[in-house]
Amino acid sequence: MHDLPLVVFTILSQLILGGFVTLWWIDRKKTRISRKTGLLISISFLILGGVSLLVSMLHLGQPFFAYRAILNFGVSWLSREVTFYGAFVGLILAYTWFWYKDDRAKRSTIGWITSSIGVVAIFSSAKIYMIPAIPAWDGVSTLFAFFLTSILLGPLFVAAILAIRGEVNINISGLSVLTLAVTAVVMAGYFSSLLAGLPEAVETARLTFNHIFFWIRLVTFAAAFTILFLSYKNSKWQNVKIYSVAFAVLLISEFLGRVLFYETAIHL
Amino acid sequence: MLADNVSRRTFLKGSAALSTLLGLGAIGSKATNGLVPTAAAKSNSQKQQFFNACPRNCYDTCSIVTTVEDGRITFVTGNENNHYTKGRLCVKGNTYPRIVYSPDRIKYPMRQKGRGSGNWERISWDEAYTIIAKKMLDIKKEYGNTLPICLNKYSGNFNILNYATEGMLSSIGFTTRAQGTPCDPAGSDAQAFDMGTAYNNDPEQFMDAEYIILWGANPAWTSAHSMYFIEQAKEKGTKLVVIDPLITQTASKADEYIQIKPSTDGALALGMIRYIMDQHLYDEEWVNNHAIGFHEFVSYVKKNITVEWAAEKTGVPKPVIERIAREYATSKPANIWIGFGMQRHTNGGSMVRAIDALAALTSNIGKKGGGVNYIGGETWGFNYHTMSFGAPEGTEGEADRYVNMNNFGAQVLDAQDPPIKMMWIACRNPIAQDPEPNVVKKAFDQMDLIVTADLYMNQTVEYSDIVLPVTTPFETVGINVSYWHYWMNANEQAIKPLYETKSDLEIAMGLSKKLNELEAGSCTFPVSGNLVEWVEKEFNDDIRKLFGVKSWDELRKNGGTVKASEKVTVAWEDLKFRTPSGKYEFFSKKAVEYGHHPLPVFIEEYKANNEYPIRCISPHWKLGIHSQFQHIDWLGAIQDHPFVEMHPDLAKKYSIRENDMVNVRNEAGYLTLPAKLTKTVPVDTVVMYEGWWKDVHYTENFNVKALPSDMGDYSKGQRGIAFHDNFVKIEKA
Amino acid sequence: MTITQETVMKPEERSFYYQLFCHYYRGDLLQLTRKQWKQVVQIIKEYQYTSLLDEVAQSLQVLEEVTERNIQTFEYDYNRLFVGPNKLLASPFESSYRNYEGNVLQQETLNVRNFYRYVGLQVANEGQIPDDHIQFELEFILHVLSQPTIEDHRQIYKMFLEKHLLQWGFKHCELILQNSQNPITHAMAVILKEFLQLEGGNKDVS
Amino acid sequence: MAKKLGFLVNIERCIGCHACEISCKSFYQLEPSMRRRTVRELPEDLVGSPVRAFVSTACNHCDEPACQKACPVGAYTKRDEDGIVVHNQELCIGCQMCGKACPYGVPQYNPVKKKMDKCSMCYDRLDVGESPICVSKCPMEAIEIVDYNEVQPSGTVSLVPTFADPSITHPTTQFILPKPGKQFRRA
Repeated sequence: MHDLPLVVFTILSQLILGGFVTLWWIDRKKTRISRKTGLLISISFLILGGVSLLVSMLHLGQPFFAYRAILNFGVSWLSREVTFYGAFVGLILAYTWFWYKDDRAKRSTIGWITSSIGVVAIFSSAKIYMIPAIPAWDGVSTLFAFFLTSILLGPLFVAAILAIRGEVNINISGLSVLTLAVTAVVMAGYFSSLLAGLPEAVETARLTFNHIFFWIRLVTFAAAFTILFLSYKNSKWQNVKIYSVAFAVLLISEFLGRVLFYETAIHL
Repeated sequence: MLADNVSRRTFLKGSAALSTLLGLGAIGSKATNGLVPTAAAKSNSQKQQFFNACPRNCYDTCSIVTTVEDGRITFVTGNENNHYTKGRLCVKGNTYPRIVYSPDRIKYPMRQKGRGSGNWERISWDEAYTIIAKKMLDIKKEYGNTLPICLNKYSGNFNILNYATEGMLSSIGFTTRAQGTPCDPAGSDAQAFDMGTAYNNDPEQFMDAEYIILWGANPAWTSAHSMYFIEQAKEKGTKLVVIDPLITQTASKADEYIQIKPSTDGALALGMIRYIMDQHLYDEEWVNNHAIGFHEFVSYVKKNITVEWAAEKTGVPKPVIERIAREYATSKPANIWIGFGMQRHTNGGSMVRAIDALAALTSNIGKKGGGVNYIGGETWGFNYHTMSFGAPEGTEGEADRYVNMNNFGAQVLDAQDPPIKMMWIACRNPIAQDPEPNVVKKAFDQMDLIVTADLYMNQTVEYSDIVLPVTTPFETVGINVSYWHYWMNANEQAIKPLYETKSDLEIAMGLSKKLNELEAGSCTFPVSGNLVEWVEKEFNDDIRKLFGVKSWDELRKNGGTVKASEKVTVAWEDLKFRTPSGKYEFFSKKAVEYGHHPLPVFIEEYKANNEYPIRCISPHWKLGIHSQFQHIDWLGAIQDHPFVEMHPDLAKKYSIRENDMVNVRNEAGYLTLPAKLTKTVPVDTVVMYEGWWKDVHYTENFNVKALPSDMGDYSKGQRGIAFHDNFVKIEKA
Repeated sequence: MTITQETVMKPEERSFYYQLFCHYYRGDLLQLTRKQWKQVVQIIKEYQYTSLLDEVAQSLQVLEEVTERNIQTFEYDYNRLFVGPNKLLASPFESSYRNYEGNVLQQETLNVRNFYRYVGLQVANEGQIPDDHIQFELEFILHVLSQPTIEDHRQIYKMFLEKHLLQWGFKHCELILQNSQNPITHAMAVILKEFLQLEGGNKDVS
Repeated sequence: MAKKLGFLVNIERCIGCHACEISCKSFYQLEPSMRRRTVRELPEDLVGSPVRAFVSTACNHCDEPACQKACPVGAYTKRDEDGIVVHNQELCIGCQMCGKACPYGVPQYNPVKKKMDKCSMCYDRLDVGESPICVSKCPMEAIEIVDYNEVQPSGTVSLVPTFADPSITHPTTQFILPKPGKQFRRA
């Protein structure tokens, strides 16, 4: 699939943002995270960030000239995305440095800036796709979808690692269940608006419903919801396995959803 | 020629051993086949422009300007000096760079071991000439004459110098020739009976017409440059009527489109004539002074034709026939263009005579902007010097023997005393283009030697023993005129011929040389000569006077194109017809001589039978000319597969949906191709476009029978083919 | 297998291969008998690089064991691949691999011509046969290699190889391997491919 | 005042012959799949009774080009003097966002150059007083360049069936729709 690099990049970047904010938030709240674990998570973001940047370049015809992509900052959302996302990953590096230095105050400040820049980066990322030429993309649902992916995957990722490290047992399932519910509502609204929209939008809906990925996504979505709901209700279900499984299932679900996002886009 | 000594010094044992083994010197020693020291300063890298002439079998016969840089073509476009081409080429002409520089051209003379096997070996020109010449001489020895040698050459390249192939074969004695044409014969005979010959007005005069009827013609696809003038005329107020069984691209542009039942055009013309006679809208002075047989014609019409009958026959409502008749008769000048498709019926010639009569009695013939325009040949009066050498002294026999090009396979098989043993094919792809290709293949099987000269691999080359690589127009010299417009175009050599390609004329000279080497005096064709000298020999005083240009060289130096004197551009302006009577002949004794009714009468159309109820029309396709161009990938990117057009209502009857594969079948054969549903074709007819052979194992001719049209033998020697009286059944594949 | 720095050929070995393939593409090997093919293999085997590569060794064995039938169909297959009259299955012209839609005599051809001109050479029938036929490219390299008197002859050799032959040679070999119906054309393509691989050295030339 | 150049495509004249498309391709020596101008078949019931109708389109040189907004490297510029939207292939990094953002899908990815490509209205020809290839090579003279600041031709439309809403990018291309003729079809 031609847009695969973009699928990987958007999912990764959104995961990193959600994860980063989660880490920063927990750390800021004076919850004890050991230096080693903090560093580990922070470095994992850095690695994922690097991977995401490399993958995104695969989408270019001229990857060696990717740096030029910031030239049209004044006009192009893609330029802004590249700039802000680049800054975001750069700031994660600084943030990581202060984990290494174990300087919590500086971490907190830098984390705050990083998070804001990250949010702007993902906002820019969504704006790239909100174009009238592709009716299925041209709406706030794209914005919702991107940030909901962040909120779904990021915190779970961090929770899973924290659980693995056996450090802090944060109850993330409440947030996740809520996000999943919101996602379900957004999806329902999205498809009904597609069906009521331009012929190209209707075609997107038709393609989506006829696509096996859509049904796998629904099933994985329901499975994740069930697991997380049980986890929310029952503290026994708040452990490494559950978080890891839920994360994996949701990652698949989101990935397939994003594949569909690109695959079923019908140009005017 | 490379410094051999240096090479030898450097090559150690392996290289030396290899050279010894191969019996060759070191690489570089073969001057003609390798790198040599630079002869001169780097070739001229400046932009040069040359004039070329599109030589295809096409109304438009364009004048081309070719841009050459570093000895290679970088752009090919129309010549602005030619007011018909107007500096613009059709879509096909725009693909010429690809045609010249495709790596898939036939590059060398080659011999096939086993016809159709695909096992080819490369031979030199000398070997090719030797094989061919020996076979010719053997045949002459065995049969005492050269009649077993058959030439099948037609319209792939109308460069006047290309008649060298005919000339070369005439220079060895009498041979068998594929005679006739699948193109225009019935209509040309009709016009020959009526007026002495087919002669059309300059198409630029569409601009002068008050009223235009395009009768079974689709210039939007087959003559884009004419379509320009028609559209311009329409925009300034000329009414454009299109009569056609199909809503063609041209019909889509008409002010009024009349869908007629196929093969009933004569009935429509006669119905209009009846109305014009009844209403006294005809030119009495004209028919009395410039025509004969009008009274006989009137009595035929009054006795046999009514407008009601015409309406019934043609499917065109009576009020429409009457209105069109009145409009046509009262607009001056009114112009009719009769397309070739209309006469490809068993009653085609007589239908053209009826339309001619319509134009005659309204005195539209001989008028600028008017006319009953079909085809013309007024500008073709060259010397045909390449055909002027005659048989060698002591040749047995009296004349060439003819087989009908339109029933080629069967007639070749039938030919006896002597049988046909060798075939020369040039400018033609008979296995793709002839009706009943399987019979043609059978005829090929009977040959001892089949030689084909062509540019690209095609079905006929696949089935040949020897293939000779030929040049594109850009690699040779020539002169071209049109059977439609009145321009003469020079063709300069713009680039060197690629690989070992040669023009038909060069091949003729080469073969003659070999024949004379093997048997002195066996061929009268010159064995050498400069192409420019050859082309200059085509000019005579009539041509010089007609075009006001002294020579080919003068033509090429002055814009590459020139239009004939205004005098000839209005057909029959002097009303001196070339009939036996010197007048327009409503009543033609010549027609009777050829077995026809003397008058333009209606002949019943060929009808479908119950088993094959659907008419199958195979018109020309916009992205090709016959089997040429359609295999070019630039055009393949626009349309990459053939299809059959059918009306949605017909498709529904057979549960066929868009793009479903459909079997189109009759007694002659079948083919399977995807359906394209369109309301532009009538419900009882399917349409397949002619000339598609790329990537399929059939052509549309697989179910075309060699059914003759009614006329053609007077002016062309043989009757035409009723291509469009082809009936089929269809089924979902 | 991976090619290491050590496997770089001796100059005379390199020249020999250029000579061999130049002959091949000139059609000089079409007339060889079985016995002569054996001899060719013997000559090749004297060089070390063949022993380094399994694939080449296998191909040489194929050449050693060609049958009369193989030799008979060799020319037909060779023509189907490189000569015609059919649509070529493995065009021997550089430009048909590199420019828009595979036309011959395009800008790439002129670039090749400039190389020839630079050392004072040209194709004998320039303008008639595209200068970038593999036969000429091979001959050009052979010439440059054998002329130490040419200024910068190493650089010219390297540049030409990188800018031209290696740019399309592999694709060409691939097409032969895909379409070959004869063991000889197949074996020669394997040997050429491996030879070009070696010429490409450690550089990542695709 | 600056010019506002745009194509005027006369569908009434267009015979769907593809000469514009192929002459452009030949002149610019574009790769096989590349088209700076394309001829498309229109629905056959366009004017009511069935006809064969085609429309030829290239870049619409929009007033508000979506390609320009999408391009991260600023490879697109709209020329001040005449409004031609020019793509600078030197700068292009082949991200293909312009192709997605253009409602007409005009910028095409060139798989050989690995960059985008689109019609430049042959500005270099216009600059020296020659007309664009498609304009000068259409056998029907169905394509023109018009300065829409100078003339406002009557009876033209900016929307033809199957086309994107012009309010998105304000394309400068205008079309002359075919006028329906009379038809007498057999029952």
